Amino acid sequence: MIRVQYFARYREALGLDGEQLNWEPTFSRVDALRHFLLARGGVWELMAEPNLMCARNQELCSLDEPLEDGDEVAFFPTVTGG
Amino acid sequence: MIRVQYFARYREALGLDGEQLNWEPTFSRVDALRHFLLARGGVWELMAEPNLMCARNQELCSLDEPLEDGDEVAFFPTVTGG
Amino acid sequence: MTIRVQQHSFDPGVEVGALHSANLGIGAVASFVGYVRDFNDGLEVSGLFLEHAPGMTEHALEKIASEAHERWPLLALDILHRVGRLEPGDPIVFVGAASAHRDAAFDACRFVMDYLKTRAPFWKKEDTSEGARWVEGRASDEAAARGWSSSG
Amino acid sequence: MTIRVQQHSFDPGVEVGALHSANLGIGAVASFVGYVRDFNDGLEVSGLFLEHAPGMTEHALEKIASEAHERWPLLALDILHRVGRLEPGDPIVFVGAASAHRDAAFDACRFVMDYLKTRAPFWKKEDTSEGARWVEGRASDEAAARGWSSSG
Repeated sequence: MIRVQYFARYREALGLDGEQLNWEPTFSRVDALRHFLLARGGVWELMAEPNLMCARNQELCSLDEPLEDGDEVAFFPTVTGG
Repeated sequence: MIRVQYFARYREALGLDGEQLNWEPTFSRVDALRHFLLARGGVWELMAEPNLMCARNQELCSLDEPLEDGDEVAFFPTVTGG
Repeated sequence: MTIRVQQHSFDPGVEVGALHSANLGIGAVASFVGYVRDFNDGLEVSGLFLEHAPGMTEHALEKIASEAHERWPLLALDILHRVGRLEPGDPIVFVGAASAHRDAAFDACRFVMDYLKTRAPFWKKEDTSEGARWVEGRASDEAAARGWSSSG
Repeated sequence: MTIRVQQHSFDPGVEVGALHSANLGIGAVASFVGYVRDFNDGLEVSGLFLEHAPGMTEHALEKIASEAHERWPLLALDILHRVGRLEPGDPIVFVGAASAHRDAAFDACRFVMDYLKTRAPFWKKEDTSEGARWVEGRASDEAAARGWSSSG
């Protein structure tokens, strides 16, 4: 199982703050999961935004980050704190 | 007439916070005045300190600064504010 | 080090005083307060909503703070970030760094701010004269954060 | 801009608040507070006397403040320096710079501090465990101030 979260503009555009996906061995890296979501088409094309950021288990990571069953992943637009 | 002021460690070492000197045409620059004071010898040798700072008419200046009759000059050690 | 994510406001004077009270060896406290402006990117702003990612936020702030402590001889460090609804003029963020001397305090404070802007999960949605809009990250902020990796 | 040389203490929170109150376009206030430390150059310090050169001091501070305003788009700038007798833990100096964005605020605040340390007529005499001594200027401060001429 993979828990996925969406924040800010992504959350609003997708109309979804998160979901749970069954673990697939193809989800070997965060980028593979991103491509899976992107393939849904339509509004999910925001997963192709060049500025997309992601986190694994509550830590910022790159799209190359390896994934394991049970992980929590978040996708979000550029942060704008401070 | 030249009014000369001494601050901080110089004031204490010289036992003097200021003095008035009659104008001499040889006081053409601050450095000439400094040499005049240095020539007094003894405690006045602090006028040879490499870190000596000076001001003319209440503005920091270099030893090359030209002097005129009526000016106010100050000599002091490195500042340590802030 | 103190890290807080909160809805309610704060007093920069209380924060600076608390930082300094940690230690009589503190000679320098550099601090920063960020405020909601009434104007941004060409539009009037009447309010702001600050979203964050609970859990992840605290992680990110602790990591930023630990890195600052590793890089500089800090005697105290305070990061406070507000979330929720804010009005123009409201303080958003406080960062304060205390050290024996000013260089470490200044560097650490700016480092934390640059990282907060680019590595902490906060997002701003502005109410403007032309409706609500999400604020997009600035390339200059990203460049500022990257600058610390090369100069470290 | 506000420039004060005074004997009595101050509250950094009041200063930061006053800086920000100037303008709702202010998004950033960077500030610095310098304190008397209880230890300096290997000796315990029990107190400090801050001498200055009246008249010349105000001249020097105004010049520093004007230069900061010329270099950065500041919306407010506050320089406050205490003189007279101070105890360990007492605040000595406050510098605060306000701007729309943080870079100008940080740069201006640090610039003013670097110049205050090397170009303003203040001198510190410490009471230490081995008697009173005048604090000597640090070469690193001089280097910091010179750094701004080349990067300006």
